[in-house]
Amino acid sequence: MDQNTGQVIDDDNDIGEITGRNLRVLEALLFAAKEPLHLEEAKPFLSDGANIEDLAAQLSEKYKHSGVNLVKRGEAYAFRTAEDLGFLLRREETERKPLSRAALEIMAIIAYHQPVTRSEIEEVRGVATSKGTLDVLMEAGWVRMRGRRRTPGRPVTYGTTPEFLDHFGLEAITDLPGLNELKGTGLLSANLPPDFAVPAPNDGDLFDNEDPLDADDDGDDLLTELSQDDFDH
Amino acid sequence: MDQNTGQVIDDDNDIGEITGRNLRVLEALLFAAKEPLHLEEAKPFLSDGANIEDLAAQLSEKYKHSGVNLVKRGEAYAFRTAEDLGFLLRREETERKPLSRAALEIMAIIAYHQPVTRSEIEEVRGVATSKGTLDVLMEAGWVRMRGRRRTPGRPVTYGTTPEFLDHFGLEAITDLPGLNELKGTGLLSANLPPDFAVPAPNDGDLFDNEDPLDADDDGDDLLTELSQDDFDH
Amino acid sequence: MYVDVKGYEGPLDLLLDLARKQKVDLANISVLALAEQYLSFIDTIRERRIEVAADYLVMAAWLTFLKSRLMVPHEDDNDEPTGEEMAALLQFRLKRLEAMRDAAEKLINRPQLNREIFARGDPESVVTDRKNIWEATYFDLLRAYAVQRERQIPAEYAPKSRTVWSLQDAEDILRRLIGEGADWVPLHACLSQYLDLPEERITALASSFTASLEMVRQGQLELRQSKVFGPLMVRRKSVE
Repeated sequence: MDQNTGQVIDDDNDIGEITGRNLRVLEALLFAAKEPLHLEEAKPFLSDGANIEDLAAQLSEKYKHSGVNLVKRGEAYAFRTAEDLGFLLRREETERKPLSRAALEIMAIIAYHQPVTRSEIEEVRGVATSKGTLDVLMEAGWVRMRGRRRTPGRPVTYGTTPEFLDHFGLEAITDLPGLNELKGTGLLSANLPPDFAVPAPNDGDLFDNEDPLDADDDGDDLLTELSQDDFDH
Repeated sequence: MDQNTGQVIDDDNDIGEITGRNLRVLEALLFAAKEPLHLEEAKPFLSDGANIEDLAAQLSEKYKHSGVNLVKRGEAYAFRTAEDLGFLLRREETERKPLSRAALEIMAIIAYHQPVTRSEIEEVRGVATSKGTLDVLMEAGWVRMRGRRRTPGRPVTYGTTPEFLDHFGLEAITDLPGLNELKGTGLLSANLPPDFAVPAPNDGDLFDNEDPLDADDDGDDLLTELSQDDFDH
Repeated sequence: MYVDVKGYEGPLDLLLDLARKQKVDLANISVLALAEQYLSFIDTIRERRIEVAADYLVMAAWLTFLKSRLMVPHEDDNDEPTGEEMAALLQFRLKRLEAMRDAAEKLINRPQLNREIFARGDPESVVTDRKNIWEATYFDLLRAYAVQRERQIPAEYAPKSRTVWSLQDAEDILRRLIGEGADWVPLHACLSQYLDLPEERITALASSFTASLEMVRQGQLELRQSKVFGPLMVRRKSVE
């Protein structure tokens, strides 16, 4: 018992013992509680006139460096795993999935045509691009929002990431095969219109017509946001 | 951190720090869990070559005088509110109906005589055992079918579960109250007259004369099944 | 005695209750007296026409036998247990049942989980993050690019059509070139004006050769080659 009461400065040994016991009871109550405990609820279990706030403060101090901490949640207290050990409570489950054809196509266009806006992707593909597919590519870590094009509507520009290069084994984005190489490997047919061109991809600095993204820019379409606003008022 | 590492005598400060971290990790894992934790489960989160048994012993020591204690339950460890606070914290269980006298008696016979067959239980009590009473005990999670005795009729053998230990606050089945006295008086023998070698209850591995249960064995009496079969044809 | 037999959990339970009423340690109990009490108890309830379960009657028979063995020792019979052995057996069973009852009592009076002892009330569960690892090869990527770029090439674009001599064209040209002459002429010589055009060279050679074979078959031409890879000579077949 002396370990606990040792922390309490009391002239009277009895009072020290009572405080020690109160601490143990409060500790047990907090541990067993199904939800954060209001100190009031502990009162019936403690000695008369116990300073509950002070007991809670002492317990907080006792657990400060432990694997679990006593934390305040609103007006109540609860034991919780120390924040720096939060990883113990998280498991990662990974699943391997092939990228869908649509995602692959969008990925390829972004790679070659970057910086490219969503509507430019749609122009090349001829079909609408779902936000979900772009999200998958961003979740995969291969596509990033680069900035916003300095044109009406200020659309987001997309580009590839270093992880993209890493995954596809490219040293630089310029290693992507050009028109003649694509023809040479038979991926593009030899008979293409004379004006058919494959752009030289660039994943570097912002272009002159691109603005950087603000830190809190979540990439939402500005026009959509605007109309949402209009709708609300 | 010094609070934790202070208990550890280490020349090297680094080793002290690693031990301190291991202690916090184990503490957090044990605190977060409701069910007793096998130390093996903590292994992936500790530093390589950590002495888990030693860490558990250090944690037990740290919490010895707290309102919450680290207790051993079979092969696992769990934090539980201190036993001596039981009179204060006591709540009547609402979920579970109190056990009937017969069920209680059967549970005790299974605990002290395990592995034990139904006919051996009946031999001790001098009366038939209803299947329902065994079911109640199995539903409570305290009794399990262990296997089948390698004797004619291949009767099911019963034993206790890890939950039984946890529920009745036993470190091991050998901590059953009054066990040594009973062994001394030879009253744990299922056979008559009393054996010279007094058996001890065992809730662990199968005995030599026990076969494991098949995955789909529902514990039905084989003789009963046979007569049921006969009846069908 | 007005005890309902239904209050007991079997004959052993009844015997234990009777023994306890002797208020002595089970080790010092008078088994003979106990047997007599049991038998008279069973008699009483049978007189009252209460049905008695079979195991009570089996026990009664066994106790009657025990009683007779205790009172009249059978020394000659070695296979049968002696009265003393039977009494010891009964005592053992009673003691064992009582011991199990005591054990059950001790067990249930221990501090129990969720009654006096508590586990963490609000356990922190492990959260599983599901993460996809997307798979795509470099070739998939390039093919996806090429396929959709080609898909978008405007439909009205028509690639330059190659000059192709049909067999009929070749036959007409051949007939005109050879004319009425009956002399052997190398095939490539009479085609020389076409063979200089790179886009027509292959089709001119292939089609006129095939046409010449057809014309030979129809008896209009004769073909001759004097050595392997030598010039192919051609002349109009003279009409008989």
